[in-house]
Amino acid sequence: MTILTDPPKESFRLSMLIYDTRYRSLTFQAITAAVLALCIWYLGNNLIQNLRAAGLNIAFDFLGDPSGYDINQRLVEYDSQSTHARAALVGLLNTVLVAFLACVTATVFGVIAGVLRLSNNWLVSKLMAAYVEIFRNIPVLIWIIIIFTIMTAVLPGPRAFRGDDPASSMLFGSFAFTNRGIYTPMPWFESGFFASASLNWLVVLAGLVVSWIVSRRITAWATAKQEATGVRPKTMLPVLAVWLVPFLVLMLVMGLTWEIPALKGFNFQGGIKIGGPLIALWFALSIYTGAFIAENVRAGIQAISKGQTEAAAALGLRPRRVMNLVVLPQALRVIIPPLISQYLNITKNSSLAIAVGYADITATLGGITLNQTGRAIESVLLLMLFYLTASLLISFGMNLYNASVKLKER
Amino acid sequence: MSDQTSTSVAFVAKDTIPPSPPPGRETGIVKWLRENLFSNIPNSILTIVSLYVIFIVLKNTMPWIVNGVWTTSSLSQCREVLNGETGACFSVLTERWNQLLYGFKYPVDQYWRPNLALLLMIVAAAPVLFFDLPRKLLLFTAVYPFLAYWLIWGGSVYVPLIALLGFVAATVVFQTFGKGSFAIGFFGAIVAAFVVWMVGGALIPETASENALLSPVPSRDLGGFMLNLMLGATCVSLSLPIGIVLALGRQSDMPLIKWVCVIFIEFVRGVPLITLLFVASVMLSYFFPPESSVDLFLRVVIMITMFASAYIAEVIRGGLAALPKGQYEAADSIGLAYPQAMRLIILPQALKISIPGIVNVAVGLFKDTTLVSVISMFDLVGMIRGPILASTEWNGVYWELLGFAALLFFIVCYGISQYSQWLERRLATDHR
Amino acid sequence: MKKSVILGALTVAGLAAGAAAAGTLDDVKARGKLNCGVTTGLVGFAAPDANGNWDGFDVGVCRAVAAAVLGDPNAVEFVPTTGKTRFTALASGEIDMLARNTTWTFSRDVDLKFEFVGVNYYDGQGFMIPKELGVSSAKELDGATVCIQTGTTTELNLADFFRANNISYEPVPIETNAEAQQQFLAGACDVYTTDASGLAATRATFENPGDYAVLPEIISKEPLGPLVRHGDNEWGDVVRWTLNALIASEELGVTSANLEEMAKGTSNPEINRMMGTEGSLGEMLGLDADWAKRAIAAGGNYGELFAKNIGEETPVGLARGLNAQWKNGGLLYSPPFR
Amino acid sequence: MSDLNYDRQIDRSKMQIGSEVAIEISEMNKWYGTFHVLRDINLTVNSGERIVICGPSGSGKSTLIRCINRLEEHQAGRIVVDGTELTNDLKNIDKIRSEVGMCFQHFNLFPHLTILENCTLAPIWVRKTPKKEAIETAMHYLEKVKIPDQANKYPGQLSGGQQQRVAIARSLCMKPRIMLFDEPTSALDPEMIKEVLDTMIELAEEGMTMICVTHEMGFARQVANRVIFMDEGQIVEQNEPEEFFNNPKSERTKLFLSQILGH
Repeated sequence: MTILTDPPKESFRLSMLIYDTRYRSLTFQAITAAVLALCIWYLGNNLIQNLRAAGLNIAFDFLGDPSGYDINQRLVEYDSQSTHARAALVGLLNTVLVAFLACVTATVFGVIAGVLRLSNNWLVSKLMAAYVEIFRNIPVLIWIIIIFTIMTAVLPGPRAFRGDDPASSMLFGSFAFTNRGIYTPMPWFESGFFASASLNWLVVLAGLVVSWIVSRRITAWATAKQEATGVRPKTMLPVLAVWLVPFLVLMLVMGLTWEIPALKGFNFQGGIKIGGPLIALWFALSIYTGAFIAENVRAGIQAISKGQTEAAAALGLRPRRVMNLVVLPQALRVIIPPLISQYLNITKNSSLAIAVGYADITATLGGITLNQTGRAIESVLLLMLFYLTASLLISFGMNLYNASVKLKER
Repeated sequence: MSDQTSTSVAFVAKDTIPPSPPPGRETGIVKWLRENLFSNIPNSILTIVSLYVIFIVLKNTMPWIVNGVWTTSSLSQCREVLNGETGACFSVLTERWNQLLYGFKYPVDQYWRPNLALLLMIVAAAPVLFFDLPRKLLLFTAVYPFLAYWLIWGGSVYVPLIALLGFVAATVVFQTFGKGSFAIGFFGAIVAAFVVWMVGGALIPETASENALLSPVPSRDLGGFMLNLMLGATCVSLSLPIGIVLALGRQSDMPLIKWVCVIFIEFVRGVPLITLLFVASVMLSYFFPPESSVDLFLRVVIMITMFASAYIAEVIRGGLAALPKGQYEAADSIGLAYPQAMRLIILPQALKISIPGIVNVAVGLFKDTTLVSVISMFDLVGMIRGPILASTEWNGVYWELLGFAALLFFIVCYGISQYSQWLERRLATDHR
Repeated sequence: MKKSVILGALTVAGLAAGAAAAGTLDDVKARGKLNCGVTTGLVGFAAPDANGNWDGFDVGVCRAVAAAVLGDPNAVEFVPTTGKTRFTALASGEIDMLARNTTWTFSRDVDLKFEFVGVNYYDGQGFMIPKELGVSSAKELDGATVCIQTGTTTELNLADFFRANNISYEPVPIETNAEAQQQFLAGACDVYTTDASGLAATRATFENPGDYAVLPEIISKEPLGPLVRHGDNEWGDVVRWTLNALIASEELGVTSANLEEMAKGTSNPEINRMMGTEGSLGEMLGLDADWAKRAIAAGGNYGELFAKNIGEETPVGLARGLNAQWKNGGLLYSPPFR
Repeated sequence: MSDLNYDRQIDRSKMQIGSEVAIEISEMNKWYGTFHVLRDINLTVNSGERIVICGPSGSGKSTLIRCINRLEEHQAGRIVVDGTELTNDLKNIDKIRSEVGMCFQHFNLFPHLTILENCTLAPIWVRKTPKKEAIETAMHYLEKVKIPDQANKYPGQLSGGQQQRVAIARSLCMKPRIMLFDEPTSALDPEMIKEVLDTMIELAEEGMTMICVTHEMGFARQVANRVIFMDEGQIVEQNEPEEFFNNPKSERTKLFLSQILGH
């Protein structure tokens, strides 16, 4: 080991702040910090002065006051005497609901359109190309309004179902498609194990979980059998039975009955109502984002080189197996990251709900609450905080996924 | 070949077989139909379903379009003309044409100004979009913003002129001193620009805008599709430099700068544009000095620019990451300082790779400018949802107006995205 | 006070209005334009016509103030506002006054720090239904779907009304009047509720107005009036007394037809004081003597404005009702010009 | 391409040419659209034959061998592989593909599967081999191509030469009777070419029927029993390697050989 001698002491010169690599970065960061602090101080000072001039303050206690307005779609208990915070919660859940539904259907639309666009059927692929181009190149706000207008104009109002010879009638006598929404029968249990409906549904859910576990067992058994003998037993029928039989038995025992919606007074009563604004927003977001997802899916499949398919075919794999074993596992890695960012876009675009009167968080907290209380700064801050949290959660999930499926390379 | 033992193997073609046309069933329309539409049963079903869908769509829209009425002055007159038949009332488009395009307040006799500005914008954008054009045209691109500002807002010509002079002074100073030390050139340029603006600003006569060549138009009077185009073009071009700075900042190895950029980008990308527009409409005023008020257009431009720059920063970051590491190392090894390396080596290449992505962001942003209708600005959608549908004459004309808006956006966005695809193909071959 | 050319340029271009803290009246005079916040479009009250000219009852008030202060009824910038943006626009100084059917309530006056200068229209929230539903009272609306224009007091009134009567309803909140109307006409809601004046104005644009009826119940008091920022009392006085001049002139029989004659001097001292031929009321307001005359000349007195924009002869077709002069059994009662 | 000299003695003793016909192609024609890409191809391959196909690029060599396992469809003529004619019948195609192995220029290993999984995929799903057995077979062939220790790595972690050897092992796991090679070495560096060619030679020594599109003339000379020269979609010349290289008959062959060997 050689003994290092200290470098000759340099006297500190001012120019070193810029030209010495040791200090240079510190200097720049100090300048940045100063500029940043100045900006924040300037903006904050303006804010304080303006608020003082207007006699306002920033406080969040308005959230505890009764909201005073009603919301037509609520997943939790709420009435006009509930607080503004509760109204925000109702909106938040509605946002989550429409975003979730739209993510599911947009994926379905996107996958179908993306795959069909690669079809060797000329007409179908051109039709899908037209779908993708038309929906991608027109603003989503216009789509939301157009689809809401279509719903309102094309579907009949409940009035049309009235009278001896109504202009419209219910599908199968139990589904009503109106411009206020779709009414479907609601299942309930006559002789359920519990008095509370939700407990009975929990029983059903538990049954489904058991079915799921058993079907997983069957699949595992089939895989084991295949590994041992090479032949994979056909599992479709048993799996179907495992899902259906317990479910049907449960339904029979608990006395499943359907509550059919019926026109009473002004509206259909009973059954499940899926509100018009929800449907319009849901459909518009799905079909708009579906066009983007279709492009991602197409790109993902095309990114898998033709050589992969050929190699698999040359090994004697049938097209369906080539898809399942070779193309899809690889394509998914390419498709899923942009897919997640489309999910992010759906969540953010769901804020356009106000254009159709859907009570999402932008409409409750950022709309009516803001209007009624005049607490603009507080409401908008909370609103941004919510979306930011949602986005960060989704991105976090995406990063975890990306890390887990990254192809190993040298 | 006489001494070959395996004569069965040896073979020499005596003559060249000329190419022949494929067998009959392999040509013409029959083959095309068989291969492309009816190759197997599922395909044939798909074809028939598609044909049915097309038929339904056409059946429902064609009579409506063909019967369209173009010359009445209100919806009730339309209904009279149609006399119960299906048909569109396109008269709303002809009658409110100007409002849809320019908003309802822009002076009618001044429409040539935005028109000219749009035309010049194409000229100004051309050298950026097509690399083959002479680089000298970029000079016009640099002047264009000031020219367009003057054309659209009118008022005193001194204002854009002095603003431009400030930038010219900054460039000159930077060119002179920037060679020696980047920092001196950079800060010198800023100081020079401000000096020019201060002095020039003081020299503008108070009454300059009153007897100006082009009458001043307040930004509140801008509207219609013109407003969408202006917001889109302004915000994208403003967000480019900011996006570049943010992207470089995010790559920086100085933690403070890096984290400031990361937080800004992730924050902006995490919230919907509409909340940022709420900020512009209900919150931002509180952040300006108490004695001044900044009008809605500028506030919206600030927020949309913030929004766009975060997205553009991410695209450019992708471009920077796509550059081979060797380029950075090569730039360092020939002794270029960081600003020089960025300006001369890295950015030109990274930006070129990023252009398709930037164009995509621009298209998305342009579509999103319709959201300003939610905060009571009368862009194309705002005009339709506001004054036109609220008017007595056209109350109830939805399809024609929404369809027109959709068509306009489609034409512009589809055009731009086709350009971006062309560019992508071209870049793909350039890089081979 | 020029900060830099940027701000200067923006000011020149109208992008930024350099509003000095001196007071709104001086600002408006210096600017030569009145920034008046109006609704984004409600026929009869404030709506731009095909040529982009604003017209309507609220617009008339803006023009009167502009005429009084600046001498030109056209020196107004109309700033369209939504329910959401109106208060911020006023608080931040983007507009000088708000003449957008805005209900005078305690919290807006006290908590939001605004000053209502008077009432230009006494309104109340009502319901409109298609006649074929056969409903004759709002109390029969149990279970109905109700369209409301969101962002106004109507939402709160509606909730209160149904709660008080212990009946249920389903609200459909809609952003713009045009869209609410579209929903209502298509039958997506049974009832449309908003201020009775708004209902009348909306019904006026229907293809078959006769198929729809406005229910007799008025469920709330909606005194609509112009408002200004708290604390700037000089400016508040100008707007308040311009409105009062419009109301008083109708009471005193001053119309745009006989205005010139009246301005020459009459036997009624109050008219003389208002017209500036006697006393110095204009000076006290910081305006000149002719201010009220110009305000009336801009669009006529209150009655004329009413008749021209929303009266029974117009498509909106509103009766004077509560908005008649106090002598005729209405609530319009201007304090004396003395 | 240079002649490679192998430091090992090639054992030709097992390279016996059988009498049964492995592949018979007669009057085969193929068009891409209107482009006539294969013209009147006649070719009979007996089992145990080692055929090298060469020719300028675009001459249809790859297309020809890709027709043999139906990666491309021919439009006229017949292709019979091991007594089974290639038609649109899926059963025939399946049968032929499971008997014909193929190696590609770009290896086409499945990047999301490990080396072992790459090799067991087809035996498990096509041949219905029990997994344990499939793994044993795979390891056997991986040992043969001398990379058993890489079995649990992913293709991206291997060098090009190793990847191509895995690709060969993957094909062999299906126990094919015929192997097709489509320019197996042209994407590789010189030192890796050798390891791949060694593997191919070993295969030849065991008597595998092989058709190989390659420009490795050293390999052709020493291993092939027949060399075919193609140009413009037709077979221009075919002969035993010695004769083919030393005494080409056709002008086009001479020109091609002079270009490829002449420096």
